Amino acid sequence: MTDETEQTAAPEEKSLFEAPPMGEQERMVEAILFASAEPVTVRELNDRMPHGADAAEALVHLRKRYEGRGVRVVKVGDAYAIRTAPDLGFLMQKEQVETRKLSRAAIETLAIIAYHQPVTRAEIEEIRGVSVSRGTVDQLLDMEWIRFGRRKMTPGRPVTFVVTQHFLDHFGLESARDLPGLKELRAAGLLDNRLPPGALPTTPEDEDLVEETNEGQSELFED
Amino acid sequence: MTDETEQTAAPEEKSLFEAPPMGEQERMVEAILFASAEPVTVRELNDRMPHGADAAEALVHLRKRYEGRGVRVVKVGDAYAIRTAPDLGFLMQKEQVETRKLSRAAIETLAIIAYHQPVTRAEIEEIRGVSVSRGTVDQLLDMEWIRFGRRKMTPGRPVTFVVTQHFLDHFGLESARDLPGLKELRAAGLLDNRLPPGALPTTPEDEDLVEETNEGQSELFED
Amino acid sequence: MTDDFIEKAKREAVQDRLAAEALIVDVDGFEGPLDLLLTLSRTQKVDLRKISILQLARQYLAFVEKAKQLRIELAADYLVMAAWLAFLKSRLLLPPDPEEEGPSGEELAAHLAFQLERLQAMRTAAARLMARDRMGRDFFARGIPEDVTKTRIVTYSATLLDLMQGYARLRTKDEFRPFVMDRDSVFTMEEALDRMRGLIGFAGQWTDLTSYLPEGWESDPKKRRSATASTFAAALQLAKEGKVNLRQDGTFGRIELRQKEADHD
Repeated sequence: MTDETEQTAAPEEKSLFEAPPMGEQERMVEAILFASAEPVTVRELNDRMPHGADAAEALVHLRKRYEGRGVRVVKVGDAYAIRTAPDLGFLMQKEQVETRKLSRAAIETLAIIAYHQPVTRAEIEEIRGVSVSRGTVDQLLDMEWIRFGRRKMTPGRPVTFVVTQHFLDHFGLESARDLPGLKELRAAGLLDNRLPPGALPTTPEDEDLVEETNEGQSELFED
Repeated sequence: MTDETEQTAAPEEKSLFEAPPMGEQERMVEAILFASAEPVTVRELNDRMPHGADAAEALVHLRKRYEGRGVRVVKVGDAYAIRTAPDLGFLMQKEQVETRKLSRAAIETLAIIAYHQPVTRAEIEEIRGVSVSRGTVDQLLDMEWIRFGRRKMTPGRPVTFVVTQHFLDHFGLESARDLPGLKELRAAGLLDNRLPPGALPTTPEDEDLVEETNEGQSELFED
Repeated sequence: MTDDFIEKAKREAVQDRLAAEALIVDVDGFEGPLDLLLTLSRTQKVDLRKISILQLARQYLAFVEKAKQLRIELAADYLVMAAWLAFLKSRLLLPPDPEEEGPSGEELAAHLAFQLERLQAMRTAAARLMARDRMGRDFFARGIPEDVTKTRIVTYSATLLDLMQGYARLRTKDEFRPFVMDRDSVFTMEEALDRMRGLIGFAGQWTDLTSYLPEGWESDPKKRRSATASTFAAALQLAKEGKVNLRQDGTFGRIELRQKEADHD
């Protein structure tokens, strides 16, 4: 993606119709990211910068500039934000926010959603072996760590859950692909949607379910 | 106080008891200023940084580092904060364009001005049968669809209104003369009631546009 | 040495018993039967992939048995799991019956092992996730965000059609009085009064009020209703003015009207 950007940037820079020099663009991206507590998408950056600016390229420069500094440019989903370097957290006692203590059920449910997304409530229950209480899901929704995803194309068209950009931001993840141990779990087949043997002969719906899950995952995890 | 700090900092750095290297101190100041919800004093910085650190000196380095960048370290009272560079303030504004339908009063007023220009407020009121609110005229002036024309050579020398080039551009008209007359409006099905013959002009009073001292107008309004 | 061994065995038995009781006391703390199974499986001290499901089933059933002895109420799903494990146990112990349909005991056991491994994997993943550097604890967002000031630019739009219709509306309003409702079938009191005043001079005799309805208003029910109401109101008005007398021979009877002067005749 970076290569692409650079390739397209070069001719654009030549035509240099209105776009400010790259150094200026970098300053602009810097100012916008500093000003915002929330991650800002490349699209939004381009929208706010003068016509012809290439926020993606400016970001590459800016990220490099902040390497090893007290704050860094981090990628959150398809957006960017400036965050303090994690090794300096000890200086920030004053800023530390008391995060709500999450129940074990909530933490497990969150992990299942993150690793299996998009995932239905029934699938969460199947994995945990207990019913998911409404409060647990509500709490995660309330914290904006999960949101509703697309409905599954299975009978009843159940809603699915996926994690949010806020979740990625909170846990310092560039994308859901960067979840710790994701590859190993997938390689071990532990993220497969394996149905109980013989419980039901594999009906077309079930095949759909499996396919859907894979699709959803590939969308989320494979660029 | 700064002097004092510097004086004590030197020997302390030599003793290299705990104080981190200046580069590290700069990172710390950077992170604290970034994350803090309020400007931070030097004293507070020192309190939060490891023993032996010299926030004042670190600040000098940091301020220099941000010179010419998209954000700068500024002094606010006796405290410090990171702020957007003043020349980039325009990036912190987002323009939201909202399109609204012009009110009926405004449309009618505009129509009268277009068909009868140059026209006085009293004349507009006579045609509309209601008084014209200041806001309506201001809005049309503000939109640059109408402007003041020459004063009428009648008692009181009232100001007149005419439509602008901008108006013509917006409505795709070459001139106000191109506005369809009532006959044409009826032919186009825009008027469905019968019209008493001769009661109304069939074309806009466009001659007036050229000649401001006009008979057509007096005929229309002064009877 | 033998004594030691026995001592040790005793001690372990006691420990096991205590552990089992602790499990039972904690039963509320378990997140369902699968969680309990996972906890029990740890006592086997082997990799989850090498777990003996048969042994696990025995442990679970023993646990449920113990709970019964202690008269602890177990939630239904624990009992369902117990029943299923009892079935699984028999499947695993008995030689496979070729007649029997459905999955083999091994298949069922393998799936249970998979479920346990998956749950364990999710727990580990959850722990790793929560142990990450987290925003608001280890790293921080901007403390003084500079809000983007949103300047709202309102543009008003109007089409040429709006303009022309607006003008047409104005220039023709004298003719069609757009705010007057459709009065095709309304005979106003003023109209009735006008009409009555003209006719009253001829009302020397008692005449039925309905005969005063204007021509063309008698048949259409809507028109008739309106004309009757206004004519009646006009008659009352005329009576008030002392111009006519009215009479009615009974409730809902005919209303008759006569010119007042006729009285004196």
